[in-house]
Amino acid sequence: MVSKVLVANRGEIACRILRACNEAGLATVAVFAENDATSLFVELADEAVMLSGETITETYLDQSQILSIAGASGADAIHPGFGFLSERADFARAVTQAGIQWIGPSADAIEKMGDKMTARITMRDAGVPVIPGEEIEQTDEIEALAAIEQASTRVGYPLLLKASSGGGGKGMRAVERPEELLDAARGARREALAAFGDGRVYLERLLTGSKHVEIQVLADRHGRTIHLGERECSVQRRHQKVFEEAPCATMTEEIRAAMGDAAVAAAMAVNYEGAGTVEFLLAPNGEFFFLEMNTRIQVEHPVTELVTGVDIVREQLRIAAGEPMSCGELHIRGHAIEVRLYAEDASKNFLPAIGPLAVFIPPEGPGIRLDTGVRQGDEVTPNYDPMLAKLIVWAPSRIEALQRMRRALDEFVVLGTTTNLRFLRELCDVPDVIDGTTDTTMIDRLWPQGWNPQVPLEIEDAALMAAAIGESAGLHRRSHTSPDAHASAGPVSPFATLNRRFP
Amino acid sequence: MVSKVLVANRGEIACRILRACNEAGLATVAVFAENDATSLFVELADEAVMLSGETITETYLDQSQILSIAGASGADAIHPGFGFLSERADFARAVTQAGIQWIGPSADAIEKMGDKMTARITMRDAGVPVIPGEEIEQTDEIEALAAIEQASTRVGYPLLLKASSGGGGKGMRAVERPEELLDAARGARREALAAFGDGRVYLERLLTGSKHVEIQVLADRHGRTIHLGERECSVQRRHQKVFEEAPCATMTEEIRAAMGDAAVAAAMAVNYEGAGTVEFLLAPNGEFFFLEMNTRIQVEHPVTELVTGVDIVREQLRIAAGEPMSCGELHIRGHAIEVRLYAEDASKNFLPAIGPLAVFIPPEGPGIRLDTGVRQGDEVTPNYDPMLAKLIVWAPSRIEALQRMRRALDEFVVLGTTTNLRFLRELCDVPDVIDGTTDTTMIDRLWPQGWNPQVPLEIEDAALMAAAIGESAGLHRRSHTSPDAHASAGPVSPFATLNRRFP
Amino acid sequence: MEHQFSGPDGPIDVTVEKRGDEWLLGGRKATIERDGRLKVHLANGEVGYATLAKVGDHWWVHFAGHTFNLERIEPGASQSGNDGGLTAPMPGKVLEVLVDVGQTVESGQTLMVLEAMKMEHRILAATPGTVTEVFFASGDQVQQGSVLLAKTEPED
Amino acid sequence: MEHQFSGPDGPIDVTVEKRGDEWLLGGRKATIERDGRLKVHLANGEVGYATLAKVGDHWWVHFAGHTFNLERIEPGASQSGNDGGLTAPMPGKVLEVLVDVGQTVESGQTLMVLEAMKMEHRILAATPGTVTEVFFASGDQVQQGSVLLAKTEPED
Repeated sequence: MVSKVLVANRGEIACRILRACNEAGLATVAVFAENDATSLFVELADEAVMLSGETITETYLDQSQILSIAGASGADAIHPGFGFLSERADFARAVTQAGIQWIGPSADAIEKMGDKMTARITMRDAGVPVIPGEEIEQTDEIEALAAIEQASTRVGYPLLLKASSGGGGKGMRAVERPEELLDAARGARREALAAFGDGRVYLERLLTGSKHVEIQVLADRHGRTIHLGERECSVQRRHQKVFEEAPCATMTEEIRAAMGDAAVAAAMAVNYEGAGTVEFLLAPNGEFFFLEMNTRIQVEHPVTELVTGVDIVREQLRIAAGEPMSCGELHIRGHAIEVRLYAEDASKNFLPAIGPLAVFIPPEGPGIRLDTGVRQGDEVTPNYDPMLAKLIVWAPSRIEALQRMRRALDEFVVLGTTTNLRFLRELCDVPDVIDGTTDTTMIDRLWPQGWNPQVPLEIEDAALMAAAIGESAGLHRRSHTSPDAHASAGPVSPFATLNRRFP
Repeated sequence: MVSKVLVANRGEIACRILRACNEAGLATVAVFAENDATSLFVELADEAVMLSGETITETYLDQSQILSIAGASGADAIHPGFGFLSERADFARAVTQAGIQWIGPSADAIEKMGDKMTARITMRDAGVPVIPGEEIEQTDEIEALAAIEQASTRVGYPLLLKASSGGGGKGMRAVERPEELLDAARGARREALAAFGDGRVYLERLLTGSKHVEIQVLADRHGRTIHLGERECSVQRRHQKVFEEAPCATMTEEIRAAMGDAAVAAAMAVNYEGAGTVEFLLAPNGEFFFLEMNTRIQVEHPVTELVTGVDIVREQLRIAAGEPMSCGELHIRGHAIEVRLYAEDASKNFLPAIGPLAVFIPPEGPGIRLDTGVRQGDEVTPNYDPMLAKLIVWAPSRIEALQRMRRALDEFVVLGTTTNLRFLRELCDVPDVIDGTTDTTMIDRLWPQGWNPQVPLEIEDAALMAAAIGESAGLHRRSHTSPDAHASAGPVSPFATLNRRFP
Repeated sequence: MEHQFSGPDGPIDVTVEKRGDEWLLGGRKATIERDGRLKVHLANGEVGYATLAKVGDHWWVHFAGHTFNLERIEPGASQSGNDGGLTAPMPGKVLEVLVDVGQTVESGQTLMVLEAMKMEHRILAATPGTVTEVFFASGDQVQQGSVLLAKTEPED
Repeated sequence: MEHQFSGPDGPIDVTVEKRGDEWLLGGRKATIERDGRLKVHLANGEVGYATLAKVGDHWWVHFAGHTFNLERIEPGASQSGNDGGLTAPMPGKVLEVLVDVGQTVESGQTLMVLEAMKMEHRILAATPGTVTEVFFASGDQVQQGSVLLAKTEPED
């Protein structure tokens, strides 16, 4: 039985989970750092307890503090969301040992999937295809380098070195030629050791032109492990997804069935419970290979919810309460696309931006879902991830979904903080996106010198005119939060070629 | 071919249509009365042309003015939305004769369905069950009354007198006993003559305890006429729907198939084209009877869109352009509920209210759709229908949809104008609504003395405290639109028993 | 700080106290959030957020899913404007104004005629007095609760 | 009315004219809507709505799906604050302030050290001068574009 859920997270995913709990009739507890005291998720919770401490480590990552708040508030379950403590096996174990229901898989499953080499071996044993490559178990530097050198001849070039404890591109090196191998290996090991306290790396053949395709799985305690079809998330910048969709435009029924079976086998191999995602590389020839498993809810889960009609977070709550899942057979309907709205300057290599959300007007109308943790008047600070919102559209077909996304992005107004809105809007017009032939290198391929907005001259001129009228007429819609002029000055103008005189 | 659509409507349905056109790549023209110059729908259109004139008759109902704007702007299609000119056969005919595509059925179909007696006869001939009753063709008062008296003995009591040109309850009388018949008939005829210039009435047996269930149909020029399942709209106040859902909670596959077939037969009997709705009364024993056909898009179309995955407005555009419908076989998934947010005082017999929308914050999160034509800062005036928005939720099951609707209504904040928000919220807790055993008399049955909100004392006290703090601290968030204090004073306090002193 | 709001059975007095950043009333306390919202701690320990807007003399408050419209009574203001029947009972249009500023009127005299919901409504003087202000002219739209005219009250 | 905004290649002068309720610039005209938005008629006959917000000296404008951040140059203001390199190149934290108000500095002298995106950035004086203001202290968070210090410019 679960009756009161502590959400050990913040921002949009905390809002998502708190609303799901509210709808399920469960009481909720939010925990928040002092700089989140006026954030939306704090308002949505029945109770909210402030975490003492300054840094993320002292607040959202402080396991014992969160556990003691759970105990004091009488929470009988903890939902970790994504990021933060969501994939910390030690936390899952401590929560369970405290007699509190962990909303996620067992600590054991998290551990097996968290160590990428163990995951590869487990998957291979379960008959799930992995990228051709070799694990290097040696921890001693000299022994490891020798083993890497030997393995490289069997794996072949180009190849990838990856940290076993890695993630997000850290401890990763692409190696084109044998003579680059040793330097790359030393660098990857050094970086991995520094970042994760574990220098172990493994080798994988480098597969170019592939798609990132992942399968959503759900498993309950009543013997049911199912998959909810795939998402394609090939469009990435700096190893971070920005544009996600379901289904994958080039998917066939055969590949979906095979990939789904592999994902279910992967989950069953670690006695998985709850919601998880098995990530694959899908090569142009239809071959696919296990990449890793995320043992938590994912940022892009809404696209699957929209095409399958399954409320994944609600199912997580059901499964954690020991109930059987409520969803029936897989039935994919229409097409869903998600874009991530980041506070960042896409024209400056996606540099994070901060500032007030002086105006924040999301688009409206049918087929649009917005998952966000912010509202007009909030301040974007450098303390956390710069994702402001996820804009998700659904339509009967992929072409209509893209049309809807264009319309929605055109309607979306965010002022006071630089965002990637225009970058997302232009993505919708990229031929590869229109054709569904995206792969993981698309952004680098399209904009090798970096992206810059294409702004028609007449639009620029109208904007300058508007600003001049605003100044003349005193239309000072200042933000609540930043009365102090110089403290809230945003980043500099995003456009590149302004050198005119009016009229 | 259609390339530029004039939307001859306003408010939320104009926004809905304009966005659909935009997504379909069609150029748009809005027409607006002067008091709508700053309304949202005007902003959403590519072009907007002001209608001269003061009253509704001089603006949104002025056929020749709208036709000449269509001509001048180069619009090659007109979408009438609902209300206004949407069921005027003469307008449909004039549009067609001007060489402009009418987005709707033929003038002939509108006429056949618009005259309720003709519709009854047409339906009976097509094998569609109609409510037992008799048409009275006589127009002369004395002859008509005599015919009514004779017919009444065959129809039986209680019975309903209805105007053949009627709608919205005008010219309608329930008759319980024979001695009331003649007075009621004279009254119904007089009212009908005054309202529609046509005194003809017909008799129907009065079926109590029935549900209002309607079937959405779509028909294209390629020989396909299909139905998209049913909506239940039994919950009505003053003959106006407030709570609509799909599917109907008590529907069986057999009744749906039979009702769907009847609706398709009804549409085919008048060579229907486009989107339409066939309304039925569904008796507790499973018998159903044709009520009328609405030859246009309906307010409550979104619930069908959410459960079937069909974008009905987009299909209207396709059909009008001569393309085949894009939707496949009927597949109903999950449950959708719509509530209509009205500017009205539910505790005063739903008296319309006006005022500024000083604060208008819709709910957010998964499974929520808001169709609206207003935004914060707008003014609600007595010029038009008081519907502010339609809040629609979807969830995998009916119980989850109701839970979501409760959560959404609790999050919705509207200040400055009295709305029926709380009434809608309490509807979600009514046992008949929870059980799905709603019928058309539910609101009158539940609240024979009128509805009043149930406000916990502690909540009332907190509100008074908040107002006092607001005044003390000078938190004057005044609306843009109403600097003038007495002009924007809203209706008086909705609560009934405040007579305390604090502290 | 003391404020008066009008209730159906007469004025309600509300006295809030401020200590530091906290406002107090009975067992409740409240703080003002950055965005102008009010965080209210109820006497039973529960927490909620109130959204406020002031429109004319009315405070609109949304709290815990309920919406309130609280008319504040200006200190020292005469109540006749509200209690003397000189407000519009519903939204509508002014058909006729039958009095001028400065005119002396009898109790029961018709001051103004409104059309609302397709019916005529007569605004009558509850007490004798002198008309001091007429806020609307024939043809104007009025909102429910709008004060239509002001007049002096009889001396006690 | 003339206003100056900073562009990447120097200031841009914009002169708008007002006639009645209409604002004019080139073939464009614009009117201010009730909600503070601007209705803009482009030279090509198309119409759009601009949403505006002023944050500090920056005008943010959303128009036709594009967002602009236009820094207004105060009439008569020295441009050194922006062009002299005394602004934060990205969001970050002040690690060290190496100068005081009134202090004379040489060209190239380090004035402040920032930490941003896990790297150190040194803010250098582009020209010799005297520090007239220091806006942040060690430990403060700064935003991209924030003016960090002000100093006098060399006389011509």
